[in-house]
Amino acid sequence: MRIAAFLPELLRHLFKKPNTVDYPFKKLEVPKDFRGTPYLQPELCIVCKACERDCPAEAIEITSVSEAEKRFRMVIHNDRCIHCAQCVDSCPTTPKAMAIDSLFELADFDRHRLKKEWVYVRAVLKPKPAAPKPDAQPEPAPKA
Amino acid sequence: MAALRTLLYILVYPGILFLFLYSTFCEWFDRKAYARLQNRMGPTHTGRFGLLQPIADFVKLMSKEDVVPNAADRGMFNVLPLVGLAVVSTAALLLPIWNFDLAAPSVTSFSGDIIVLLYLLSLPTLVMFLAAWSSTNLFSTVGGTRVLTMLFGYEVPLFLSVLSPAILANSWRLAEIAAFYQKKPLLILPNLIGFGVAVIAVQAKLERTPFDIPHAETEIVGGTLTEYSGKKLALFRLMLDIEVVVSSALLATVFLAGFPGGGLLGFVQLVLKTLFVIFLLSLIRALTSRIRIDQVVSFAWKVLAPLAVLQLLIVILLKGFLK
Amino acid sequence: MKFQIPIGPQHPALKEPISLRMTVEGEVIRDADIRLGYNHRGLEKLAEEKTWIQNIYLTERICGICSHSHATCFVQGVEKLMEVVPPKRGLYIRYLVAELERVHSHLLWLGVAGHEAGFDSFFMYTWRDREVVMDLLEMVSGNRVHYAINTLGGVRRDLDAGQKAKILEGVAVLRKRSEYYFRIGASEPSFVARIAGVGRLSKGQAESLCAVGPTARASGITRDVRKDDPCAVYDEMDFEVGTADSGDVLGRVVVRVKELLESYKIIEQIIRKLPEGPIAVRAPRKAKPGEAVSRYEAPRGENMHYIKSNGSEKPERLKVRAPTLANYPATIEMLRNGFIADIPLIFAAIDPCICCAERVVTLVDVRSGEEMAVRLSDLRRRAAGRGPNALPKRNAAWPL
Amino acid sequence: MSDSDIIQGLEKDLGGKALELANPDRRRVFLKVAPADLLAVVTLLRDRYDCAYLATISGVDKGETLEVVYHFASRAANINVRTEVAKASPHVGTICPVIPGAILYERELQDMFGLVIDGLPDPRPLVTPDDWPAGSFPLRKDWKYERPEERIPGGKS
Repeated sequence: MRIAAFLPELLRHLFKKPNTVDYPFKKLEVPKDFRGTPYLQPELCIVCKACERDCPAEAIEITSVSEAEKRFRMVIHNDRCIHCAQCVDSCPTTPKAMAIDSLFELADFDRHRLKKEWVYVRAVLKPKPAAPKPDAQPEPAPKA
Repeated sequence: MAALRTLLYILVYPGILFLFLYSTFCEWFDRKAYARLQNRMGPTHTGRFGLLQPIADFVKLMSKEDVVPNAADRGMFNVLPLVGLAVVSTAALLLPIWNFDLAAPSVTSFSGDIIVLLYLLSLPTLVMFLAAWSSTNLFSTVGGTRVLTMLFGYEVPLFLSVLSPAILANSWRLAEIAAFYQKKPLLILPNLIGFGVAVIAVQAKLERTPFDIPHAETEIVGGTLTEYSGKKLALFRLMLDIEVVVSSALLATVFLAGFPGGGLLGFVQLVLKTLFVIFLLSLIRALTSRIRIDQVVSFAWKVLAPLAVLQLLIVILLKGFLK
Repeated sequence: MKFQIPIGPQHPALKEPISLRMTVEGEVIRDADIRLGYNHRGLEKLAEEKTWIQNIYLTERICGICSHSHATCFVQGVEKLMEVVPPKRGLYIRYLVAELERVHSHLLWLGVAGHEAGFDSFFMYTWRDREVVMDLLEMVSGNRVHYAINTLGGVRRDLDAGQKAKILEGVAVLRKRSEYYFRIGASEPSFVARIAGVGRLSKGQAESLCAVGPTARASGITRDVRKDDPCAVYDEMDFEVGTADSGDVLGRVVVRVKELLESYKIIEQIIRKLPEGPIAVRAPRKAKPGEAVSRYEAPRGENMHYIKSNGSEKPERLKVRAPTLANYPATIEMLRNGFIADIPLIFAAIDPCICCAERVVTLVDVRSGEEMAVRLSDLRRRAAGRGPNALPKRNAAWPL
Repeated sequence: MSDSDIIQGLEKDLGGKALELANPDRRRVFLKVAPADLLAVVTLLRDRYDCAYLATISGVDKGETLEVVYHFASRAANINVRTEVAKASPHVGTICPVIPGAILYERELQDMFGLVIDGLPDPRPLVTPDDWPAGSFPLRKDWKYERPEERIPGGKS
């Protein structure tokens, strides 16, 4: 047992740069595969609703705006989202309609402003063998 | 003229105003040093280098809601922060910083002022205990009993070790003790054991790690000050800050030859020497973990007290030898 | 004079709400009682309403610190029910994350132990170095806390060569630091004086009170699911179960540091032996009717999930046993005849994760929590109105 | 001790008491006994099969009956003892005299499933709040939680 065993370590750091990141003023870079905020690329979405079904937080909501036009509305409730990226995994299209970016500073004073909304026309599923069969019937519709 | 000078002395330097500013600066220094020792930043963004952070904390606390528990002894509860602040400010006036005349004793510098100062420094501990007791909170009560238990441990070693240099200097007056060591700087060396003991005892008096037992927040929440909030808490914190300054200035006077050189040079010496002592206190704080109350008392009596007695013995022998 | 000290539900030593009630005489604890239920989220009930896929993320949220452990435990069981065998590479990555998580959890615990003992410098330094492993986890999985790397039939992310090199680098740094902390922890006198001989639990007591994890291993019981019930990867690894015989808080520190060093060994072996191939296979959406018991050695001790399936997309019953709950009876035993000053240390020494231990009643879930702005004056009025006619928590009378 | 050793040993030791005995997976043994035999079986497991460690107790609502599963673990295997009682009179004897560490799990079962554990040394509720309505047991299948509609302050929706 030594008296003051920690002393050299402490003194060594006295004149070193602090290890703290001065966060809001300086920011660290996130790794390239960081799971940030999910978003939709509406031109690719075939409205199979796989993401809505698998989302553990019920943060994705797809409703039909107009049946005739095949127009749909998708809301991502970022106030509920748990950033697990399961929606990206579940998305059956290639390239994936659901994607995730590296934004992490989402805080807001109003939960309504956290909800992201897209209104779009369903994309036509290209007859590609690689894409697994989605849940919704992929009936081809004329693109607007 | 003398009256004006004394008024200036009480109100501005080294009185209330200076004490307030300097104690907040010392708190900043303590926090910054502690943080840097831990590889952290410490206060950074309020004022340059975060210098204004303690003042900002003080102002913020002053503006917070002040809650008095129903079960508390209202009178005691309310008056104690002021008493504590008054006591430590009075103690600060006794420090031989600027307004003293070596030849003639005055109100603030007289033979025996070292004893008065030591007793005035004991009072904040009692104030803390009474504050804890009168707030009747269970955690405060436990904290209060711990305050007193610790007092029995460190008080004797502190007195013994602080009085040793006075014995060597053959004076009970702080200004004369400082002047003695200014003349014979080499005699500071024999007092080093006493200095060590005194630093540790002051650490205990100030209730800082490893002796932060009375307000160990992981055990008994806020301990002594659990029920205090708002202005009263701000005043208590100011009291503790001033106590840090006064204790370190006392150690600097007695062990490090005081602050000679009149107004400006004396001020520089005051800053340097107190900051040195405060740095030592921060270092101890960073270096150790909190110990148990029984360990404090046994450490004080088994290690500190014998060392203090040894110091006394060295001083007495040395005094005989010098004659 | 005997009186009762309430530790919690809100207390600086507890990072989560739980109520410990200490009957003390002076500074000595004579009796202790424990009261749970402040942190219930109804996970077991909720799990019955979610699909197997959704439940992975739900179980991951049982605990913040050992998030991977519950998800892995659940996935192991469900894979058995679905008769899916994940590919080797997937399993290796899954348990690589598991060991990285163990490292992060133990480093975190070391810091907390330092903090509870009032040794804040130790706390700051261990947590600074913990950032290394947090960054590794973020790099591998894409998030610092909820890794979400498990999926039914494997893992979701692959490792590339650069990541492998970075992990090895980070582990080398961490090993050096851990050895240093071990030396400090075992030689800083004020720290050792605080933790040696505190919170003693004999081997017999640990056995009869069903203690798990480092708490049990510090009392000389060599029980470790990684050795006793090796799943998939651990029987191919060379490692030892760290134990200590002293049965006190110092022993628990020693066990955890030993485990840290063993984890570094395992991580290096996993990286070296990482086989080529796919990382996941497709899993069906439905599991066959049946039941499975899945065990996993989380950083705090053994996790056990009992999963019952009725052939649908959702589980019939998911029983989660987190290690902290198993250690509570032992904690009460350890607290008896200790000092008040030792409460935070003893309680922290089981590495309590209260949200793990409590997960049963459905009270409020994320969505139903109706928010509103409450003014301070309202709060005060409510508190005053609560007064004598409100129902207090049992035994919650203010002791003075 | 291998799985087959355990199965054979249990068959021999228990005789007619073992209503079901299965070994569906490596190191997993499932055993069913009558509620009356429970304490004897647990004592036997502890003394002869190194099962002093009770991992947990699960309750399962099977409609008319409640199933209680005691998960024991030894170094060799994980032995799960199950017993079934009618919902109408859900009485199970305590195993605390044999395994003191079972107390929290048994108290939890009382709260969650409305089982009555006879002879429990400390039968206070463990996890439910004090003002929890009597006779409502959250993990029974007939207990439903109605989720209130989500209301977000400050605006539309």
